[in-house]
Amino acid sequence: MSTPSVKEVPTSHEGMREISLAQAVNEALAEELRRDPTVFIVGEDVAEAGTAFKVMTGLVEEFGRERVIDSPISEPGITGLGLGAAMTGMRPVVDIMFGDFLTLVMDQLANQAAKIHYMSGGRLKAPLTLRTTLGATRRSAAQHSQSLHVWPAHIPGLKVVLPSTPADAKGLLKTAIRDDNPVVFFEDKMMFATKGLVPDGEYTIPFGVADVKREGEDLTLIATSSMVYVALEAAELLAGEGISAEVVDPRTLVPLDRATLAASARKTGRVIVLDEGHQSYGASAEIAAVVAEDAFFHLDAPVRRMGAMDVPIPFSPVLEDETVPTPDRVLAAALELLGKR
Amino acid sequence: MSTPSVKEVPTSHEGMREISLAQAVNEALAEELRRDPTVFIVGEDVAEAGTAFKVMTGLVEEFGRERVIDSPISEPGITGLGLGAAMTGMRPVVDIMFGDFLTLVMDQLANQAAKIHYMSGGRLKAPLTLRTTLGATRRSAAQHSQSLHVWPAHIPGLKVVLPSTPADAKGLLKTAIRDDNPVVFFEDKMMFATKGLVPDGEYTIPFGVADVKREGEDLTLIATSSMVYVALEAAELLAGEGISAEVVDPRTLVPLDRATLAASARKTGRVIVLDEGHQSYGASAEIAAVVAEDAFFHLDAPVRRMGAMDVPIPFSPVLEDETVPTPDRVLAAALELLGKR
Amino acid sequence: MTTESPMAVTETSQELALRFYEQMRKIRSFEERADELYKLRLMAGLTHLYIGEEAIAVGVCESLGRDDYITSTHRGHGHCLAKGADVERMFCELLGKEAGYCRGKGGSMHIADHENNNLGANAIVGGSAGIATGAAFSAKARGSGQVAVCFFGEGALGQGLVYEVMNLASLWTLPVVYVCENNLYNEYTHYSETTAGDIATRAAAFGIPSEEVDGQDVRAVHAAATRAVERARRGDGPSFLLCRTYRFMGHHVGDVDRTYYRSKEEEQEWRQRDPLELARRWLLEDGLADEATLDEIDRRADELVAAGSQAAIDSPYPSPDEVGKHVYA
Amino acid sequence: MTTESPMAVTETSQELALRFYEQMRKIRSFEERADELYKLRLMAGLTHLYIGEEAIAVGVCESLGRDDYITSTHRGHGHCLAKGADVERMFCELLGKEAGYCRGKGGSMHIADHENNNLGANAIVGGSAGIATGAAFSAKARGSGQVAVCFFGEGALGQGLVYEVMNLASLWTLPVVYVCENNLYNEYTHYSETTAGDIATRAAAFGIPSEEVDGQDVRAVHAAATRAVERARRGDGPSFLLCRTYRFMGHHVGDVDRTYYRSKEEEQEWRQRDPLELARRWLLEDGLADEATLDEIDRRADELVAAGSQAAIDSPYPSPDEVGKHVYA
Ligand SMILES: Cc1ncc(C[n+]2csc(CCOP(=O)(O)OP(=O)(O)O)c2C)c(N)n1
Ligand SMILES: Cc1ncc(C[n+]2csc(CCOP(=O)(O)OP(=O)(O)O)c2C)c(N)n1
Ligand SMILES: [Mg+2]
Ligand SMILES: [Mg+2]
Repeated sequence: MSTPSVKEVPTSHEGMREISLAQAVNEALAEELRRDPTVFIVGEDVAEAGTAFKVMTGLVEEFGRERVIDSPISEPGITGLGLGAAMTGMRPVVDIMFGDFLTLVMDQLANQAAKIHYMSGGRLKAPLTLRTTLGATRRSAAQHSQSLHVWPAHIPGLKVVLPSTPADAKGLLKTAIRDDNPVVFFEDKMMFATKGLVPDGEYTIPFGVADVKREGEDLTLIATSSMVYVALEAAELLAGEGISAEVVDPRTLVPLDRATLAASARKTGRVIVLDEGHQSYGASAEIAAVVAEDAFFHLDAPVRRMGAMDVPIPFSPVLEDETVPTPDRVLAAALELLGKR
Repeated sequence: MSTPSVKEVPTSHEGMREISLAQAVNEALAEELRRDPTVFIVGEDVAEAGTAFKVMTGLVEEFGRERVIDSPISEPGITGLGLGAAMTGMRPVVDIMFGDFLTLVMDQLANQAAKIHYMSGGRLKAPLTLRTTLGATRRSAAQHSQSLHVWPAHIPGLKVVLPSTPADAKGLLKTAIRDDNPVVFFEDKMMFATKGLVPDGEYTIPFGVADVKREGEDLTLIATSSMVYVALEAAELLAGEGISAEVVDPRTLVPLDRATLAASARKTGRVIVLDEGHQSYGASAEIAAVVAEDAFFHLDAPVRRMGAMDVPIPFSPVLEDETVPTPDRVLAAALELLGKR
Repeated sequence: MTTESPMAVTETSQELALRFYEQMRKIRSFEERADELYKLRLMAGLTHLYIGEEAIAVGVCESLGRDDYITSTHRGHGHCLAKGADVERMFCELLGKEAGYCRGKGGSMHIADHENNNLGANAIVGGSAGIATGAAFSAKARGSGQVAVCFFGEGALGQGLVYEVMNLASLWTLPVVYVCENNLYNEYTHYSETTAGDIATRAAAFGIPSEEVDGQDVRAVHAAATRAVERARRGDGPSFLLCRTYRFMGHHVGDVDRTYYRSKEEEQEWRQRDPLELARRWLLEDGLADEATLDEIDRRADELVAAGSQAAIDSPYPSPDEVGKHVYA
Repeated sequence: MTTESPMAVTETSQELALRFYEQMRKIRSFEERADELYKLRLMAGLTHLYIGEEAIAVGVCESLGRDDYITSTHRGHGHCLAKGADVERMFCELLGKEAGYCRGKGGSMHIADHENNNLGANAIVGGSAGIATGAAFSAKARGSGQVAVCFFGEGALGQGLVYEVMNLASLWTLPVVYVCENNLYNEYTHYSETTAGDIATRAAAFGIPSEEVDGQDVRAVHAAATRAVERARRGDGPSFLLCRTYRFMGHHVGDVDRTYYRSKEEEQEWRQRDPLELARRWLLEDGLADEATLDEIDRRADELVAAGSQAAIDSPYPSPDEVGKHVYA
């Protein structure tokens, strides 16, 4: 998605600071590195470079090269190393620059990290956090624009987190690092500059609790990660048409807060699911299925899914812009769903 | 699933032979190796050993070690090699012993093979067939029992095939090898001994055409791969209760025959989706979502999904048997769905 | 370069020598019994026996302390026992019983023994290389002085992960020892068809010292392993130990007719180099033990295994509701 | 071992020598223009410039025939041009235009040129190693006599896939040449922090002969590449060519302040070894060309690039409905 216009950002107030999502992630990492000596970060260009997205600026200066570690270009290797460290008393944060490179670490993630606690009868555990990115429209083409979060979400033993706001990103990342299970944490690379209010001081946000980003009566927009901003803009447009849309952000795919999603669906009777993964066999299918299962007799229309188009992400801007849900497209879908078109 | 009892196998008749699924696959490979010199097989222990499942017995003797090639234990390497060969005039069949090892080849499959045709603006193509397995209850534990077919199904550019019968396996595998796109072909390792009637002589089966394995009026069981046998057994049990169940086998997940699935759903108004992938974020979610989208106003109840339990597959037989759908469990679910319990 | 430094041998105290034999004998009995349990249909699934390779697990693990880490493979019973696991709890795991090391959830290919820092067998070839390297990273970061040993078969040399982590271990001077058990076969394919060049040079290409050793001679393995472990503990980084060995039985218990991939003659030749027979011989020749003592060790091992396997057979399966437990910590 | 065999040099005919210069000059102009297009916001996304490394692509590709295959990297413009691609169609691709090599769908990181058997740039580090090796397998299987060249940066040595396929190429004597462009940096990290041991020995560990060469000297690269390509064509199997080089610009066009990872002095030193300047010098010294001739080549290159980029700017984008085409063949 394209970075949301600043208008969505509420103005600062008591006990809150306005910072970017990148800063929020940076704060979460710094705070956890400070409070727990077993936390360390390993990844490509994470130290002096502060990652390709400059999210870790300043961390190596404070925590040193023993805890903020530049690695070779070995995603499987550093994920495996992180896992072994996690199984033996550390809390690694493995940085995988682009979510597209999950393709390289699925064995260490799905066959090893996800299963070791279960396979050992609960005797070993892997408190591993894997941070990576998702999202298109950065003109990075097919191998740097995917949103592959449904892959780990399908694997029992992994938790999957998709924050949308700086405040959520900070609180959820701290929870991820403290969680005793492997957690895959996705940030939309187009959101790093997105600003939002973040509470001062120490806080965490529990997994499995969806957040209603906007209340509404006529329609529910369930949106993940940056699609939350698309949903919020669409809700504005719908308000202009006299339609009140509710925007619900699951925040974590695993665990998934079915109750909150179903409650909203029961209230409005109409649901659109927005997720930037490819639409077919994507996270939006699970969410749609769950909503249908839990709210079937309250639904006035089939749940509508809007994901990335089922094509490799093209480079050409005129083509890439066709592949992602936009506020206008959501508006059109919503009006159709409401029988207004 | 456990190998189906022979009773489901119709008795031989005119122009048909009864052979096992392993033999059917073997015939498909042999026929394509014979007709097209660019076809070759590469994989671990495929030559003299004829694969760990003895599916390729006799092939190296007929076609030689240049075309039936034992490889090192390098799944990413042989998949990449297969892709390069496919892009330059060959039609490789890459053998990946266990579907669990897809974790190792997803980069070559999803970032490379799936995208090269699109990224090159249609100028390069990758006629690659990747054969692998799925399915639990072989007492092989968490890393040798997964059904990961939803991963490739989520990636545009890949086709995904899940045959259930020997006849389908043979016809679909020949189609896969002749297809100009990368195709991931899954065989349930518990079905290799399963017998069925196969037409004599040359034939292929098109992708994207679901097959109604049993006609019925009251309920639709959409089932993939070995779950088709579970569905057929459940249909028998339901018949005993005076309930007529239709069993529909999509046969290919990509392309997916939405029309046939929806038609059956509209007819019966009640649908259970059976798939051995983990239930959450699995193929059953997409199928359930698709059915709800296309047949919403004809459904009398929410589509019910039955996949593998959301746990790593345990070794202990008493536990493993709990993780997969069985005829009894489908019967119970069906009666519940029909309001009979 | 071979490692039969007489030093090492003379250093082997009588006590240790007898322990070598006892441990190898325990593994042998365990594996023979596991094979029976399969044939008797008392054990589900297919298991991979370590018979013929006992000297490697024992030689290496006897150079480790209880706190040191190991990672193991699909052929992991020997590593597990050599690292100190209990016979009965292991049999319970092989039979999928509640009292097993993994509550029956792991089975033969996933046995882990947290009490002895055995981080687990692994059914993905090469799959534990990252875990072992990470355990070594952790030991170094925590300053615990622990060493990690990564056992793997020569077939794992086909997996890119192994090279990625050897590079990391070398760059970061991690206390890890990579122990390659070259038993000549990747399942049913001879390693010469799957492994180009000289194996010994592969670790060297990442700046890791490599040593080749006779995997049938427990003293030689122990001597080389001790050097590698000491090097790691000193903070001098990783080593690679290449052990020449042979699996006497099939790739797994179901692999009975092997003539299509290896000759009976080859098997017979290697049987002449049975690590237990070799040990027995030098124990007697060097006067470190007499027949009676060794027979007594044999008897105790068989007894232990008989009792342990029977107890496992008699012990209960987990209750079905165990299936949903331990998915998340 | 270095490869400046005088043989190779004297063999370099005047025609070929001038062609070296012309090709390198074309790449240099192309990349300088690409940088401008980015700064002018006429090109979307970030592109990786090949400036400083031209001698490698040209030296290698001049040893190949049009039918021979190459695979390229995220820093692929130089390889693509050296293999014979058209400047205008390349600019069209960089700008996402319909007339681009990939109809605008690939962009800078995915340029492929099927007409010259360039199987494509690749945005996955090391991602094309399998493709190149498979193309070599295919050439051998079809008996076509083609050779495949796999270009990659030293950072790709971190990817396990590279070792897996080198093993396959060595086992099966495939006609492939692995060309490692060691420009000292993986993005913003010096290769010495990411690469243990001696790079040259890595291929040797898989039984692949390895040669190290001055990547700034097009003659040296061409001589070594020619030996490797001839070896492959003869059926003697793979080779590894390690080229010492340096990227003069940032990792990508947006990487302007580089002082936190490398010094201005280092950059200046390497600027002294500009492959174009070096070529110019020996062309003049060896009397293979005079200033006028070379200036004329420079002018033609600039002209070609100016015209090609302008035509690309003026050419149309694909129509939006192109987005759904070519997902499947
Ligand atoms: C990644 C992966 N590929 C394939 C297999 C199937 N497999 C199990 S054991 C084995 C052979 C392993 O050979 P080696 O590493 O030498 O160990 P050995 O069995 O000889 O002890 C194979 C191919 C696997 N378990 N994992
Ligand atoms: C598998 C993978 N990991 C990380 C990246 C991000 N990345 C792009 S280029 C690059 C550095 C590559 O260094 P090198 O291979 O030496 O090539 P160079 O850029 O120096 O030409 C990295 C880490 C990637 N594209 N692919
Ligand atoms: Mg072996
Ligand atoms: Mg580099």
